[in-house]
Amino acid sequence: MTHLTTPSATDGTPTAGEAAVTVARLSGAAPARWTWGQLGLLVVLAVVVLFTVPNPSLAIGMLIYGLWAAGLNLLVGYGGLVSFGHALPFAWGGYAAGLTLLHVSSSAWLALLVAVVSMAVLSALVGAVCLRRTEVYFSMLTLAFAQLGFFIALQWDDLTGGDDGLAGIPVPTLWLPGTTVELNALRDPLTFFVVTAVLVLVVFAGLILYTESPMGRVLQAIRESEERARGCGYSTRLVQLATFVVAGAVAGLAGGLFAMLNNFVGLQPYWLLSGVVLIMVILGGRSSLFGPFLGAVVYLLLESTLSRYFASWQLIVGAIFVICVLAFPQGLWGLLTQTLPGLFRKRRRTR
Amino acid sequence: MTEPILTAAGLDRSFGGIHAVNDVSLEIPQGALHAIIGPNGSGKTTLFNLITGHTRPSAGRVRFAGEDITGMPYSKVARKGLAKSYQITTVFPLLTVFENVRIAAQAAAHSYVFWRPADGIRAVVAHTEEVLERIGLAGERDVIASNLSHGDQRRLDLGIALATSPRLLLLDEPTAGMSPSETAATVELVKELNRDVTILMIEHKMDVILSIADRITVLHQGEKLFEGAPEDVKSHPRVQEVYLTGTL
Amino acid sequence: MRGKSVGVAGAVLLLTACGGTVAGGGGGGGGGSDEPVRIGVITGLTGAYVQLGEEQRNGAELAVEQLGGQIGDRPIELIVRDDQLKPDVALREAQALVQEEQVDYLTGCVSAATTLAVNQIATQAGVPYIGTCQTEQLNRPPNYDADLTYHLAPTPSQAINAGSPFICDQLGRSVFLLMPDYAFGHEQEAAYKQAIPEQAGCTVVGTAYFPLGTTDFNPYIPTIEGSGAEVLVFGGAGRDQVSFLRQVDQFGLTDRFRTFLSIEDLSFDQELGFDLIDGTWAMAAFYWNVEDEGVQEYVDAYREAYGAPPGGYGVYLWNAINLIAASIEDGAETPEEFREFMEGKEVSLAQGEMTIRACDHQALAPIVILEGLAADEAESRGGDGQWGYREVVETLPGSEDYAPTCEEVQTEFQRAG
Amino acid sequence: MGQLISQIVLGLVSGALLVLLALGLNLIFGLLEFINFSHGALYMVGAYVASYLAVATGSLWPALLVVPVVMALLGAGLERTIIRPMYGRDQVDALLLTFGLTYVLIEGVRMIAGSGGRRVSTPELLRFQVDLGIVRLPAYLLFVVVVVGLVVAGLHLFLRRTDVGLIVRAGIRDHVMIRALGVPFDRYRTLVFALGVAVAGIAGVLTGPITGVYPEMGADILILAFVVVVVGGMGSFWGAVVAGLLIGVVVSLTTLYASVYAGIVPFVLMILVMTFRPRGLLGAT
Repeated sequence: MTHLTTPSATDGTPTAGEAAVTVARLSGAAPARWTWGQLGLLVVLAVVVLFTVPNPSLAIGMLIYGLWAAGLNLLVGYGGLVSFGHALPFAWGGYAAGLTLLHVSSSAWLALLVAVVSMAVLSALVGAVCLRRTEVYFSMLTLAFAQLGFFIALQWDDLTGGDDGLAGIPVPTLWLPGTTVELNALRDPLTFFVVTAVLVLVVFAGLILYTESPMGRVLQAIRESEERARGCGYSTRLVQLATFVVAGAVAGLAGGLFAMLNNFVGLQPYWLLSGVVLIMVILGGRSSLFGPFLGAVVYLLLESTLSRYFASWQLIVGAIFVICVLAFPQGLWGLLTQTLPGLFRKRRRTR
Repeated sequence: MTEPILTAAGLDRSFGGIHAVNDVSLEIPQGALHAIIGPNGSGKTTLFNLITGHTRPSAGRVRFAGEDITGMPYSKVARKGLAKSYQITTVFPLLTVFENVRIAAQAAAHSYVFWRPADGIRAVVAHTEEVLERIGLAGERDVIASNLSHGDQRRLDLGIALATSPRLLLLDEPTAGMSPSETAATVELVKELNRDVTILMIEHKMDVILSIADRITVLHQGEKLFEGAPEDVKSHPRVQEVYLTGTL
Repeated sequence: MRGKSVGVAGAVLLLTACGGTVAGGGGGGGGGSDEPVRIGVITGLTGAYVQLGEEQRNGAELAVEQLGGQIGDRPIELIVRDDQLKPDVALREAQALVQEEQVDYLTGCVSAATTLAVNQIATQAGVPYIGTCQTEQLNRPPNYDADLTYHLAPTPSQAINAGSPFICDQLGRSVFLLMPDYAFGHEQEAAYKQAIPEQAGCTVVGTAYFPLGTTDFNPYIPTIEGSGAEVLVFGGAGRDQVSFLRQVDQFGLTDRFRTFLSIEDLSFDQELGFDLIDGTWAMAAFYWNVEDEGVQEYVDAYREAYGAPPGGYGVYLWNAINLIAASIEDGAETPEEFREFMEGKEVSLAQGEMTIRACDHQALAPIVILEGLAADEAESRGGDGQWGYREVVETLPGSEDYAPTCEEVQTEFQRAG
Repeated sequence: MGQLISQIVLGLVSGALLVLLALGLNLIFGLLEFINFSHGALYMVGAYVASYLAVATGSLWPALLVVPVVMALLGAGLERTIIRPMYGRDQVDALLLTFGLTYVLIEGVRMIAGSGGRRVSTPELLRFQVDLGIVRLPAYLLFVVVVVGLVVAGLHLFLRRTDVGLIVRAGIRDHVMIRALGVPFDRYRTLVFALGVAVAGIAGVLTGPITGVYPEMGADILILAFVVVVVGGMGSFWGAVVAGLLIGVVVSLTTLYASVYAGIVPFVLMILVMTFRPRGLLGAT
C-alpha cells in the first residue's frame, strides 16, 4: 500500500499510464534519419513554392512565416512551452528593421542585424519574467507581454505610425561579396525570393543543429521532466531562457524580412497574430522543425485560396485544427512520416 | 581518515508547527553504503529533500565534499556530484532509454553546448553505453522509456543518476514495487555500484537493508532514534519496538 | 500505378504553372483597345466591419453591372479580395492583385490601417489607388503619391468642420468628446478641438479615450455626467457604437445629453434599432434618403439589386468604378492620363455634387446631418418604417471651406520634403 | 470623493460579469485540469440562443431559464465527444483543441446568424434607473449583479453542501483517491463541464442587453476572464470572485484617471501578481 501516495508529489510528471497514452505523440515521430533530411525537404518545398505559387509575395511570405513557425516550435514542440505572444518578436523585428531602414541606412544586413540583436536582448528580458512559471501561466504571461507590446506600438505612434502602420520603408540594398542587389519584392521578386530562401535555409540548419546539440536535447528532456533534468545538474531555466531568446531572435529575423517584403509594418491585435502562427505549428506538427514550416505553407495556401470562394473559410481551418489535435497530434508531419508509411506497410502486408 | 563526504548537522524542518525533521545529524564517510529506515511519516523523504536542496531547512547545515550546500538549488547540488534516484520513478518518459542516460551523461562536460550535434560527442556516447551495460538495459537502448516494464524503469531511473558520475548517490527506495527477482538483481547492482560511489539510501525492505548496508540510521517521528551497524540495529530494543515489530 | 500517374500529373501541373510564378516573372499588362480593364478591390469581408466590406463589394459589382460589364469595347474584370482588416493580409492581397492579376486600378478599404498598406503597394507598383475610408493620412506624406493616390471618402476633419456648426448651434455649446484610442479617434479629437472653439461660445469641456475593443462603457459614465456638457460626441463605429448607445441609454443619459455620433452607417443602425437611435444625432457622408437625383438613382438601383437600401460605404466604390469608366471613355489609358482626368474633376455621382481637388486628390463631397427617429415617427414623417432610422436635417455641400487649404497642404508636403 | 465612489461601484458592477465567466472557467480547470479556451465562444453561443429565444417569446425572462439548460446539454455533449479524449494528455493539447473549437463555433454562428450583430432589448420591466445616493444605476445592471450574486452563492452552496459538490471538491484535490474509492468519476467530469458551460451561458444571456450580441463577443472578454483566473489563482473559487471584482474596479479607476491605459492595466496587474504571488492572490501554495 505504500504506493497510494498522491501523484502531486511527482512534480507533474505523467504517470506511466498517462504517458502510455501520449506515447503515440512522440515515439518515433521524428525518426533520426529525418533530422538532417529536413533540410533537404525544405529545399524541395522552397523549389515547389517557387514554381507553383502564382503570387510572388505569397511565395516569399510562406518562407518567412515558415521560419517564424519553425522558430516558435522550439518553444512549443521541443520545450513544451506554448507561447501565446509570439507575434511580439515578429512585430518587433519588423519595427526594428523598418526604422533602421527609414532612419539609419538602407543596408539590409544592418536592418536584419538590428532586428535580430535587439529582439534577442528584449527576449532575454521578457523571457526572464515569463519563465518564472511554466504551463498555462507561461502562456498567459507571454500573452500579457504581447498585449503590452501592442499597446506601446499603438500609443507611440510618432515612432511606429500607430494603427496606421509604419509606411514608406525604403527598398533595402543587400551587400554581397563583389556586388550589391536591391531587394525590391515587387519589381524583382525572384531575387528577393532567392535571398530569403538562402537566409531561411541557413537559419533553419542552425535550428536543426540547436535541437540536436546537447543544449537542445536538454530542452527536450526538460519538457519530459524538469525535476529530473535539474537532478542531472542542469539549470533548466537557463536552457529555457536561451531557447526563448533563440526563438525570439528567429521571429525577429522573420519580422525584419517581412517588413522588407512589404516596405510596411502594420499593426493588428497581437493575440490574433500569435494564434495564427500557433495554428501553423500545430497544423504542421510539433515534433519536427520542418512540420511547422509545412504548416505555414499549407495554412497560407488555404487562406489565400479558400477565402476567395468561401467567406467562412476559418470554419474549415478551425475544424481541421480540432481534428488535428484529436486524431493527428503530430499534424501533417506525423501524417507524412508515420500514418502514411504505416498505411502503405499494411497494404503491402495484406497483399 | 578523510573528511566525510556528507555531513548534516542539526537539520530541522517543520511544516505548520509539525516537526517533519527534528535536529537530525548525519555523517557519511567516503565509500559508505548508508541506509535510512523508519516507518511512514518518519521524515526520511524530507531529510533527503533537505540534503538535495528541494526543501530549505529551518535550522542546521549540510556540507557536501567539504562545501556548505545548505539551501543551494537542486541543480547546483547535483552539479557538485550528488545524484538522486526517485521513489516514484522519474525518467524522461518519451525519450529513448539511450537518450535518457545520454542526457545525464553529457551533463558533466557538455551542459550548454549548442554548436555541435550531441550524438557526435564520442566520450558521452561511450559513457552512456557503459552505464547502459552496467544497469543491464543495453538491449533496450532504443525503446521509449515509458514503454519499459516497471522494474526496468526503476533501473533506468538509477542509471540516469549513475550517468552523472556522482560522488554520492541518494537512492529513495530503489526496490519499491519490484518483484523478488527484480529486487535481487537491484540489490546486486547497488552492491556493485558501491565499489566506486558512496551511497545513501532509504529502504523499506528490511532484508535488503540488512544484507547490504554497512551503517543504518533509524528515524522515528522526525528524530534520529538510533544509528549503528546492521547487527546492532537488529538487536536494539527501541528499534524493534517502534519499527521491526509488525512490519516484517 | 496510381502513384505514378499522380506524380506525372503533378509534374505537368508544375510545368504549366510556371507561367505566373516567382520563377516565371511578370507578363505584359498595359491597356490595348480591347484588353480588359482590371480593377482590384480590397476590402474587409471578414472581421469586425464585414457589413461595410460587403457593402463595398456590392457597390462595385453594381457599378460594373450598370456599365454592362464593359467600358467602350473593353470588358471590366473586377477582382474582389478580403483583407480581413489585417494590414499584412491587405499587403499580400494587394501584391497578388498587382503581380498576379496585373490590375490597372486598385480601390476599396474600410479601415485606415489597410488603406495605407494597399496604397504602399500601389505606389510601388505604379498602379492608381482610390482610397475609400475615412483617414487623414492617405493623401498626406509619406503616403501620398501625387501620381497615383486618390481619396474619395471625406477625411474626419472635413466631416467635423462641416458638422461642428450644427453641433454648437442646434445641440448645445458645451461638448464632451468620447473617442476611440487609435488613429481615427485621435484625428477626430484634433479636428473637434479645432472646429468647436471656432463656433461662438462653444467649448470642448472634456475628452476621454476608450481602448480598442471596449465593450464596457459603464466606467465612463461618471466622467461624462460630471463634465457638465450638453452634447456628448461619440467617435466610435460599429460594435463600439452599439455597446456605447445601449449603455448610455440604460443609464438614461440619452435623455439628459444630446448624443451626437461622429460616424453613421445603415448597418450599425440596423443593430441599434429605432429605440436607441431615437433622440440621437449623427453625421455621414451619405444617407440613403438624401434628396438628390444622383443619390436616388443609386439607391433605387441598389435596392433593386440587393433588396435593401445601401449604407454609406458602397457608394465610394460605385463612384470609384464610375470615375474609372468615365476616364477611360475620355481616352485616359495610363496612370498619368488618369491623373489628368481626375484632378479638379467636378461630377455628380451617387453622393451628389463632388469635386476632386488637384492639390491633394481629396474628394469634396456633401456631408449630411441626421436626426434619429422613433419607429412611429419614421412612418409619420413619410419615411420608411423599416429602414428610415434617420431624417436628413441638413446637407452641407462639398466645399474647400471644410478642408485645409491647398496652401496649407503644400507647406505640409514641403516640410516633409 | 463622490465620483471616486461611484467609479468603484461601477467597477464592481462591470467586474460581476467577469466573475461569472471566470468562475465557469475555473470550475472546469479546477476539477478537470482542463483549460477551456472555447469558454468565450460558448458564452457567445449562449448569448445567441438567448437572442433568438427573446425574439420568439418577446421577452428575455424565458432565456434566463432555458439557456443554462441548453448550454449544459451542449457542454455535456462536447465533453462526451471531443473533450474526453484530451484527459491525460498535455494541458497544451486541451488548450489547442478548444482554440480550434473557438474558430468553429464563431464561424458556425456567423454562417447561421450572419456576421452582423443581433439586438437584445433590455427587459421592459427594468428600463429605469435606481438612485443609490452617490450613483444612479440602471435597474438592469443591478439585476445583473443580483443574478451573479445568486449564481456565485448557488455554486458555493453546491460545492460545499451537496454530496456531488463534496466529491467534486475532493476530486479537485486528488483524482486517484476518488477513483480508488469507486466513484464514477467520469460522470462527475461531464457534470462539471456542463455546469461550467451553463454558467458561461448565463453570462451570455445577461450580456445581451448591455453590448448586443455578435460573433466575436467572446474573444476579448475571454482573455480578460483568463487574466482574472490567473490573478485570482487557478482553481480557486473565491480567487476568481475577488480578482474579477478587483479587475473591474482597477479598470474603472484607470478609466477615470488615465482612460488610455484602461485596456492594458489588467495585463500589467497580471504580470505584477505573477511576479510577486506566482500562485495568484488566493491560489493554493
